[in-house]
Amino acid sequence: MSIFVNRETRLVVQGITGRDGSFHARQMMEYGTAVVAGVTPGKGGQKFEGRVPIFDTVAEAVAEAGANTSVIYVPARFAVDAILEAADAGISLIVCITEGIPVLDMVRALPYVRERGCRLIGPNCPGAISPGESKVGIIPAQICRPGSIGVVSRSGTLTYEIVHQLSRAGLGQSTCIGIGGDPIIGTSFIDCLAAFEADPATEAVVLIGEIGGTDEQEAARYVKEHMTKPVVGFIAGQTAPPGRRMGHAGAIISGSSGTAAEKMEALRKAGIGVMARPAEVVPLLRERMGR
Amino acid sequence: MSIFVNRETRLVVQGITGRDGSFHARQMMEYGTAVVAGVTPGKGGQKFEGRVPIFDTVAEAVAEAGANTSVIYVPARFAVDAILEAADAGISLIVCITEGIPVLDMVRALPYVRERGCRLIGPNCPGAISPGESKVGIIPAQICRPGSIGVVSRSGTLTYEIVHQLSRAGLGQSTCIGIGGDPIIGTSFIDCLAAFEADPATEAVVLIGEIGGTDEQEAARYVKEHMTKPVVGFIAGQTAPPGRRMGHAGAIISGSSGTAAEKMEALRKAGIGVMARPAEVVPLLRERMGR
Amino acid sequence: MNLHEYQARALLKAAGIPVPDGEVVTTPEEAEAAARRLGGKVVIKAQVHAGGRGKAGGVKLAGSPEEARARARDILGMTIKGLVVKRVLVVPAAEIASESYAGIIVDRASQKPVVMVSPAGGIDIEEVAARTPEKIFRVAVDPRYGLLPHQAMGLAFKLYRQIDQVRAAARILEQLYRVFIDAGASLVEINPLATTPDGKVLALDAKLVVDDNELERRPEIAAMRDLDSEAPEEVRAREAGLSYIKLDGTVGCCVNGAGLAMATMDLVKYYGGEPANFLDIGGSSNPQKVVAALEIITADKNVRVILFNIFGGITRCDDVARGIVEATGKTPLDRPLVIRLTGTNEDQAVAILKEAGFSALTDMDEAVRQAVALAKERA
Amino acid sequence: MNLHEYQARALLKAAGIPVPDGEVVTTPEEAEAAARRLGGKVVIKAQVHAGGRGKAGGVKLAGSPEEARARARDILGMTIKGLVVKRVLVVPAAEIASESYAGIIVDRASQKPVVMVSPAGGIDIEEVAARTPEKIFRVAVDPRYGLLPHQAMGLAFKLYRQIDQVRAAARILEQLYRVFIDAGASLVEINPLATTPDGKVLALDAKLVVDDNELERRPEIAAMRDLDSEAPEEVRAREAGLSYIKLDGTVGCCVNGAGLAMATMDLVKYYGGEPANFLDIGGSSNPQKVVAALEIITADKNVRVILFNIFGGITRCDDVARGIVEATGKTPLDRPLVIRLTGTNEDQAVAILKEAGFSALTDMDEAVRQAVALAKERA
Repeated sequence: MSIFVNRETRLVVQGITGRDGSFHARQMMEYGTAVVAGVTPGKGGQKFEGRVPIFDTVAEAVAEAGANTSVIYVPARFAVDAILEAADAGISLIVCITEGIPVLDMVRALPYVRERGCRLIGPNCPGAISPGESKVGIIPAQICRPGSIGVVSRSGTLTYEIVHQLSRAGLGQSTCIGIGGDPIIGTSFIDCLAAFEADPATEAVVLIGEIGGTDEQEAARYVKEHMTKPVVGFIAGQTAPPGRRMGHAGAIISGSSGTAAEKMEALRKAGIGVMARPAEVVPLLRERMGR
Repeated sequence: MSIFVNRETRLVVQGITGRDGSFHARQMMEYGTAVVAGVTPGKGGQKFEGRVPIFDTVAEAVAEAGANTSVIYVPARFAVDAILEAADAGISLIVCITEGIPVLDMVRALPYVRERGCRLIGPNCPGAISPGESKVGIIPAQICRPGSIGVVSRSGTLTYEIVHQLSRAGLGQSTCIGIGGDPIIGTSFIDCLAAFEADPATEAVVLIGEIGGTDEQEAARYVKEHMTKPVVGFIAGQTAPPGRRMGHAGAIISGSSGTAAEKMEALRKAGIGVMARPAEVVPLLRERMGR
Repeated sequence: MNLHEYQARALLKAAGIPVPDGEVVTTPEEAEAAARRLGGKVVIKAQVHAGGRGKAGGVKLAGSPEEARARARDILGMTIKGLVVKRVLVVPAAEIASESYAGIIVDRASQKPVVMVSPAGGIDIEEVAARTPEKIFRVAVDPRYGLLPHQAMGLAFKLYRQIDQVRAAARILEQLYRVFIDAGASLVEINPLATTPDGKVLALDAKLVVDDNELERRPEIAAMRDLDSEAPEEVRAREAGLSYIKLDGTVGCCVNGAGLAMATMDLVKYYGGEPANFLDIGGSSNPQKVVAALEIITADKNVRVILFNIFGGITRCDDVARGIVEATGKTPLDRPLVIRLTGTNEDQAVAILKEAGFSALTDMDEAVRQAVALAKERA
Repeated sequence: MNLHEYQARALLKAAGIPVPDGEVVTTPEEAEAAARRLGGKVVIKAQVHAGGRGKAGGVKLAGSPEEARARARDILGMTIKGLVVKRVLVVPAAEIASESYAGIIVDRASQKPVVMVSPAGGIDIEEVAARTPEKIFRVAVDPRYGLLPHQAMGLAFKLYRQIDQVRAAARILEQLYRVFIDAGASLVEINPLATTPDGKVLALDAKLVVDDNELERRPEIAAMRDLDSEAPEEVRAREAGLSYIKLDGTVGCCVNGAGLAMATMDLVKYYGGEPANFLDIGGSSNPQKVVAALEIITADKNVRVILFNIFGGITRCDDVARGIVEATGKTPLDRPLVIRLTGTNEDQAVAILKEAGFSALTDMDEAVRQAVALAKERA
């Protein structure tokens, strides 16, 4: 089992004929993800890699290929419309990889998506992988292994680093999700924690946060109040200066709020095991899981 | 008993110091409606008629006077903001009397109101009265009597005409509602029919429609599928020419659709007793009610 | 308020929609000059607020400037559905490869703007809707977001396969939505939305109806009102704050409230008469409105009897009575008057009317029956 | 991207918000001339992207044009939080009756723009929020509707009682929201929003931060970027498509991915070192970016050792290796290099590096420990 992406996932790739879209579509197909359709307006009727049908619209991909999940690789200036198109077409999970979408665009787009009963992961995220079942996005599959650890993170490569440590130690993953580095995102830590708590295949969760905002603090409160499964956490940016955007649009300490110290303190207070460095993830998880 | 307005109604009058607002506030107070507050920005702290507190904002009227219902008498160019203000303040029923609001403004305002769990009656309507309990709007109280007939109408004076006939014949009303003559309105015939069906004090319903749109046809379908109580109906505009707006913004036959003939036919097919003229309301109701 | 085709196409053009050049003229000579400037074959189109212009002979092809003058002479001054043609539009006769339809209305059921397209364009869209509804494609727009690019593209793919045409049509739909919103329209149509043999997408005709409630805040649109094209008594009524529509009958009606006004007309018909008009004096009870209403009704020479039907609520019956007395005091009526009033200040009204020599009824049916009988007597 | 005060106030003024006249100048002589044109007392304000200008001596009152020149001379060229003052704003010294605060941010929790006001203006709003949170009033705006008139009025009533001032403040809030949206801002502030003794409401200071992701579609805002006010190496990094922030340590870091870059800095600190910078080469693996990154890091004279930490995913390790070889081939490094790479094409990368005489590690902790040790050796 797993969360959000699984064997039921029937994927449409929006921007399948683009540079990034075609590369990752191939990667996902190789991994075994059911890539049932691609969308590029004007290329409807063609096939991708000789077998995946391309449609002009997501609506057609849903109607004719039965897509239920979408992954978006289109450039930032078209990405919001791609999200809204997927929501209008009845897609239930949208994963938006695209980086560089203006925050005010997302602020307007999110209610539209939610009113249609749709979940958005991202934008500016690496997507999700449920090892052995399905991969939607860009997380390198070779570092993952099937297992029972849920991983949720605001970052990309830092996630890979930690997942890599887990896999090497024999701790496979139920699902690994990157929720994205932007300040306004569709799926929060809490959404993922709740899903992991409800997922019978997940035994413990690794939460990877960073400076900026208060998502980790809210997640900590949620863990304390609602979770029975062990959670361990890491916060990047202990040495980040205030007021500077550390790569991710959302990774910025505003005034005195959003620091790594306050987040680590909030995690600790909620009973979450806090790592001082990524390499501690395995011993800490083993300790918390009692094995 | 009654629907929408009743003894629990605690009314705030938006525009209470205006010409229409002050006149009708007095009328409602005389009738016994619990007018608990008025709103006129800049006049907060004053009293209307020496006893009703005036506030600068609806939020204050809710917080300090416990208002749960609002009636709006402000000019058309301020009316939409007045509606949204009431919805934001947590008012649960808004009655908008104001005429002349652009349709595209209402199209934008309605989702805002509904997302806040609020009901809007109108705009461009005479409001509602539950005789003996509460009056919200401008329906002349002296023509009404307490009783068990529910009346719902798209018009004003035509409603009074029919209510007058009912009262003279001893057929009192549970609630009389004018839903408004505009093409886009907050509360439909169906909303009112459902409420009357659920109201134990209502025994039968009079539906007063007119040319334009398909609200009466949808109401007829609803009556046929969901109502057990007798319903009689009247449609104004049998002699109206196509393509002309008959006073009400919504009263216009578009092409060949929205005629009185097709509406009367739809009512008949649904088993609704159809009057040829207003004076038939009493005998028809008596026949349908079996008394 | 209806705009003329030439006004609507100007708005479309200003929004960036490709519309062929054209000139609106009022004389055959100007039509000739316009045709010369445009070059080649032209079409002369009557500018009146009436459907079915083509069938009525209001649209003609002209092969030369001289012929344009002749055709303009045929059309100018002709009467289409009761309206005299005072202007014609001269446009180049475009070569057409395909004709589609594009339109936007405010849909009462979904309570949203709905954008519609159909590959079956150039003909009456109501007919298409009735006969081949599967040829009409609709998208309900969330007005808080406007017509989204993917929605416009999705509709455009229903019209064309060639991606350049799809993109051109999608752009036109987005621009059309802008016009719809910016003009405060309740309807806008391009019919036909045409393609030319070289693949261009063009708007060849345009229709736009503006929500009257928008006019106050859009003076530039309100200024497009063409008083010439309306019945003068309706113009006067609007200026007096009355809602009036002229009909062909003999019983002049003066009522407070639109619903009651319609019901009164219907009852006239029910009792065998024919209403001469719809007239709603509105909710407020200003005697001046009554005076204006009486002037407008009596100006209609078909009217044989005047029927007042007033249900006093906000409208005060005594105000109406005062208006009647004032109006008839200035100009004595040459036709009988039947007055029904009941409700607010009814007793005072009866007293005022009695003093001036009028009697009043309180029952609507009785009043209508009397009025119809009087109209028949005077036939 | 931060705007200068003078840029932000220009945007506010263009939106109709009352802002006193003012001139931005770069020399004491221009400051004198500006003060003469403005008349009366003036305030000279340093234009730098740093908070706490006032405390740092960057804001001075001048009673005469001559004094304005003297004060401008004091301020121009001074360093505030590491930034040299190159421009000053000269504004009339307004008489102030009250000082409030008005600001708009995108709130991450509600995922909406939030408009905030406080009657406790003129001071650091974060302090107000911490000490007297009840003095801050907030409204979360549905971005699909914008700041509604009643919301603006409701907030304005929290600042003023006099209805004219309430209406003036409400208008300013609505205009400020327009500026916020039109500029693609993530923050806009007026602090203080002042009243004058004769009752006018004025914006006396303005702050505006633009979302970097908005700049591509807002060239007129992007053109306001003041490269002078940024560290030159950060400007170069941005032009090369790198995300770079200079710090004070000795271990230069070159990492792919923002989270991993922060974690690498943290690990340097954990093992007793000090990171010299944040540097994210991004997801794509262009050797040219690596070359640019090395140039920027080595230009920092504090750097004693350079640490690469690459986790290959989309980034291909061999591309990074090629970049390292290319850059060091052109300009041999005068400081030691510690390279950690793992993931996509790791083996090829190790081979490329080996051939060029570099060795590579695969463990992050080990690499950081080595780098810190080297930095200490070279202290």
